[in-house]
Amino acid sequence: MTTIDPARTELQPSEPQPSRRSTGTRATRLVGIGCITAMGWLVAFGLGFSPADRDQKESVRILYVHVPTIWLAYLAFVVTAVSSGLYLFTKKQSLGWDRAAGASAEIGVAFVAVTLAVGSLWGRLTWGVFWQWDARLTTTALLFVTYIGYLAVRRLGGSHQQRAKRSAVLGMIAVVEIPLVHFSVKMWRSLLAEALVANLDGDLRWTGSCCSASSSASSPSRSCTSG
Amino acid sequence: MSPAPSPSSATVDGPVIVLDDVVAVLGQFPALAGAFLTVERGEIVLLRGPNGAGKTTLLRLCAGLLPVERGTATILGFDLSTQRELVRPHVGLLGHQNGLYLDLSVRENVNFWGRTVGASTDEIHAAMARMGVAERLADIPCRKLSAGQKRRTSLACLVARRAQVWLLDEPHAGLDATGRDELDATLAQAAGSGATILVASHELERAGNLATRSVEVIAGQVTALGDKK
Amino acid sequence: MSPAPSPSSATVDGPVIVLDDVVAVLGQFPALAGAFLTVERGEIVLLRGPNGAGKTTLLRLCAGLLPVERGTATILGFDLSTQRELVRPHVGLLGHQNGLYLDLSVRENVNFWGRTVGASTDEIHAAMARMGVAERLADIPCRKLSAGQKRRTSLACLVARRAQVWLLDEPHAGLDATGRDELDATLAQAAGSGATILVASHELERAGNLATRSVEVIAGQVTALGDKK
Amino acid sequence: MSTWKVACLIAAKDLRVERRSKIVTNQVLPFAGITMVSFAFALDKQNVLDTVAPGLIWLATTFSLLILVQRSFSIETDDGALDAMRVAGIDARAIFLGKAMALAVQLLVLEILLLFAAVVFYGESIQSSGAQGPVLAVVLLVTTLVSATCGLAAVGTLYGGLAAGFKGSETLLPLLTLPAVAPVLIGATKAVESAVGTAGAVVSEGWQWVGLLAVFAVAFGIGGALAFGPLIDE
Amino acid sequence: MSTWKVACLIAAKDLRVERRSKIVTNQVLPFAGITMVSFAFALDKQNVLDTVAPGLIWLATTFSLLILVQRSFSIETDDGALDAMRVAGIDARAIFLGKAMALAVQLLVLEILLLFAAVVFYGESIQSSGAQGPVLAVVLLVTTLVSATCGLAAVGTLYGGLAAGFKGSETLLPLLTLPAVAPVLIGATKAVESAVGTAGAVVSEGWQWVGLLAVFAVAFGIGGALAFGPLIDE
Ligand code: HEM
Ligand SMILES: Nc1ncnc2c1ncn2[C@@H]1O[C@H](COP(=O)(O)OP(=O)(O)OP(=O)(O)O)[C@@H](O)[C@H]1O
Ligand SMILES: Nc1ncnc2c1ncn2[C@@H]1O[C@H](COP(=O)(O)OP(=O)(O)OP(=O)(O)O)[C@@H](O)[C@H]1O
Ligand SMILES: [Mg+2]
Ligand SMILES: [Mg+2]
Repeated sequence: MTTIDPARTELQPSEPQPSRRSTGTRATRLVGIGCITAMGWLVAFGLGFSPADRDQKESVRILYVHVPTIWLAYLAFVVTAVSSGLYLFTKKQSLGWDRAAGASAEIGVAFVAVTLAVGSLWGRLTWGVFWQWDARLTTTALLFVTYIGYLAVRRLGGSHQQRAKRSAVLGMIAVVEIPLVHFSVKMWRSLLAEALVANLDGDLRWTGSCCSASSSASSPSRSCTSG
Repeated sequence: MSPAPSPSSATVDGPVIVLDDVVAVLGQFPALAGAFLTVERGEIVLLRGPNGAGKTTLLRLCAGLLPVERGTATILGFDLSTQRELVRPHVGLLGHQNGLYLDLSVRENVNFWGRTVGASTDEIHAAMARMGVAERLADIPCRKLSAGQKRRTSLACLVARRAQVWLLDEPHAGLDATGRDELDATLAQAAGSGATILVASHELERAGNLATRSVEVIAGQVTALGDKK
Repeated sequence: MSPAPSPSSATVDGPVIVLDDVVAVLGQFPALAGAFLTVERGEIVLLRGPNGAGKTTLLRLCAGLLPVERGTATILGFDLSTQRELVRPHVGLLGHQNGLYLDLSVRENVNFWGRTVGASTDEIHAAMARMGVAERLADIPCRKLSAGQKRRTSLACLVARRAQVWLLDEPHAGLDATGRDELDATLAQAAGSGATILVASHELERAGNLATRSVEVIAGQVTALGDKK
Repeated sequence: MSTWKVACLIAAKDLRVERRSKIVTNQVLPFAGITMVSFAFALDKQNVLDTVAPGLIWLATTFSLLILVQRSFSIETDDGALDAMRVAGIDARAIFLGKAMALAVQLLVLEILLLFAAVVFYGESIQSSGAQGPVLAVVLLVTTLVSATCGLAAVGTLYGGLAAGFKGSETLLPLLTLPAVAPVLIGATKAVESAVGTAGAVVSEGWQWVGLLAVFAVAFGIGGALAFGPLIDE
Repeated sequence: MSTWKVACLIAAKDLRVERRSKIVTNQVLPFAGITMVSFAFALDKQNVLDTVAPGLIWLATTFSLLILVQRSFSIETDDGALDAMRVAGIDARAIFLGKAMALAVQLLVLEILLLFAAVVFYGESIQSSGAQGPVLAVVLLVTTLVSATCGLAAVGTLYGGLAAGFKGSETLLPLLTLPAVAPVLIGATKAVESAVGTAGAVVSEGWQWVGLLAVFAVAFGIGGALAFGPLIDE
């Protein structure tokens, strides 16, 4: 029956041609070399030069991974939201923005996953359990699932534009959850109108704020085992 | 229809439908791969072509249900890519599905679709009578109707909408002999009073007699100007 | 088909379908209100009648999907009220719906329906080729097919089943000109090799040419013996 | 037809479908009841049940929400009516508002009955201590119900519309909806705890949670109405 | 074709549909995860969580079961394939067995993943006290999983078939299924509690519950296979 006209197949994506030529430019190479050097320094600093913590001993070094990963995820999600907005509100709804949004969300999900994994390992070391039900951890988990949902929506059928519009709307709604995660500790505290008994001293202040806030909402017996 | 531009304001001069090298993509597949078509007011154009040629895709595109991937599509003077919202109130589509609420009765269905465009009770009743679903069937839930009765109800909803551009996807399928005659009379009358009608059909004799022009869709392409009769 | 009586054992003498004052009720409504019909082996009988007359109901009853409320219905010598399980393996129905798995490809669908009755790979391929879905379309998920292509796939599943009694509800609807010709050829050939075919259709010319006899269903009643041709 | 009138037409249509099919009364309600009973079974530990009762009410409501939303959109997609609405040029905001209103009405009925069930099954009772006695607590309870319901209905309609008509929408819907309604779940639970005085909560604590619920409902109501067009459109 | 072969064909077909649409991996799994998270949050009280964790696993499984069953039958009724099966004279027992097997496979995968999630989120761990150490507990756990899964799959398929094709089946299904699986829910919870040693339960206590589960699975398996024909037939 229907024979396909060549014009019909012209729009189908052609197989990516394997290319020997690199896409790099002088500038990107310089940036790359800079990154590798900086990373080397960071690894050396984080694992070797910085002193171990008084209470958490060597395990405090996890912090150097833990916080950057979640901030990277935040960044990725913000990029998703911004590109979504650019897609929706620019005149020429360019699919480039949509692709940027999708790629960025994938990166973000990967990094939240790392935060969750590393965080729970750390939790095992410091609290003795992998997970506890406090505001920040829960909101982080919700953030994770929300963006999994976002990625699922991107896989729905339909035309490119439809998919792009749908996921752009979702990407802009979902980003609201970042402040929710970031301020969760504070919000929770004010909403619960509970005084916190966290008053750790010295260089643990920073770390302690998270630990104690975490434990405040759950069993006191599980609170910071450090010290 | 008050917030949308009133029908008269859309009564532009010049052709009602103009497709210029239009491409529409389903998933990855260019189901419409370069369509050229110009339809004047009052015409009844038959779209024919083999299964999978792209007739349904063409109609859905004109109804604003599919994005225009390339080329320009103009309906009633509005550009489909940018002014879709303005086009829709003037367009009526009968698709492969009927678009009925199966738990509601025939009357309630026609009422709902009619009232959203501000049709009066009389107009609604007239539409039902026109398609022969006004009497015994009026208070039966649509779920219980036979296939042809559902199709008739769907057509009654369409008639109640008083669209300017009618897009019909195999309207004769499932109708009995009387229904076909009623439908043809309805379409001829609508076209006579200024509506523009696109009909996709495989029943070439029946639809061919009705149409003023017939256009062939092959492998997603519409190029022939069509045979004027 | 081994556990069910083999086709040959069902090859009884005498008429294949005998309906004697059969009544079938949908909800409260007697959609079939006294049907008398006798069909011999190798016949192609056209059921015609207005929308809602009860054609679909009659076909679904013969397929064993509806209970016989009153009267006796005998198919291939088996009584439909008591021996429905024995009738079914020999009956194939094409309803208003296609009965496809929309996530599976055309090939996988035909394969599934064919293999449940033990058809060989060759037979399955032949059935697909017969209805024109063997090539480009074979590996496309059915969800993406056009209306006519779905109908063709459904017909291919039916052909692969090698039934003795074919019950077809508007088989031509949605098929293009080639598809109709292929279908008619297929049906004629099946009837020639001993199958018995009931076709409900509103396309009286097309189906009338094909049929050896035509019977009118009106308001749930089938009384006329039909016009022998 | 103004957006508002069309929204009312749509809501009336949805409620009429419900009246015809009696799905909420005959099936969702027993489902919610059973959910609560099965929670009670699964959590059959000393002293646990009465403290977690408010949470259970809202969990049961949330799961019923999922079912209601799915039903609400399956009547639209069963026979392509959603497409027909879009072709008819009906304002997407009207569709959103209309369907959300109908959903809210159904949810509200459900919640009130669940609350009664909790009084019977779990032995909850309205807090009657404090200055004004039970009056304040009842006001708190009613405000909580209304604002939480609006929030739930808005989120449900938004994501229901998004998932409608796609394969696997029955599974996509919970995935999208549950994380989004988690704040409502928490806020409403806390507010109800205050109203019934679980674990020594006092009525005045409840109001900040109601504030959260109201903000949520307004945000999703407005955001949903604006976003619905692009969501259901191609 | 023997009943058994046809059942295998049907199971293979169902699993293939699942592989194509990836609904379980992409949507049901996150749904189950979020269910567990939201339970945990709603029940966020001191010491409650770890004692009720086994119950929560099974509750999440039960809700996922509902979704899976609905999906399993919506692929049959979307385009009238169930009618086609009946007309094709396929033995109803084969349909029941095939669909139940496919369901059981999907459920089992889900449960194993949920168990891992419980280990991480709720801090559960296998009981390693007793004579043989953790070996016995692991055996108990695996037996529980398998027998509970068979029971759930049988009940789900039975009622899924019953509800399939009725209007409002999305709401009828939970109503029928939840009460029927309550024994599984309880038995499996108790058995897992023994395996992980919640509240001082010991491994040996678990076996009687596994017995119950097995009886349930066999009863519903056989009963379902016999009753399925009349159920899906008019
Ligand atoms: C699964 C477990 C955990 C998760 C999901 C998690 C999540 C997060 C998130 C999302 C942030 C970033 C907050 C923001 O700045 O917006 C954060 C920060 C932080 N976390 Fe964790 N965390 C986990 C376990 C831990 C543990 C066990 C510790 C220490 C004992 C810890 C210490 C910190 C510290 C010190 C910060 C930075 C301080 C701050 O920004 O408030 N976290 N965590
Ligand atoms: N994702 C996809 N991949 C490949 N092909 C696709 C996809 N989606 C749609 N198609 C094809 O696009 C075409 C759509 O055709 P359309 O439904 O417009 O046909 P039609 O002319 O209405 O046919 P019919 O007469 O059968 O109704 C079909 O050939 C279909 O197979
Ligand atoms: N519960 C009910 N109450 C009243 N009438 C009913 C009920 N259920 C079905 N009917 C009627 O029974 C008839 C069924 O007809 P059937 O579907 O067999 O018609 P058909 O001949 O196939 O028509 P078509 O040509 O439109 O396909 C219809 O007239 C329908 O309105
Ligand atoms: Mg078509
Ligand atoms: Mg019919």
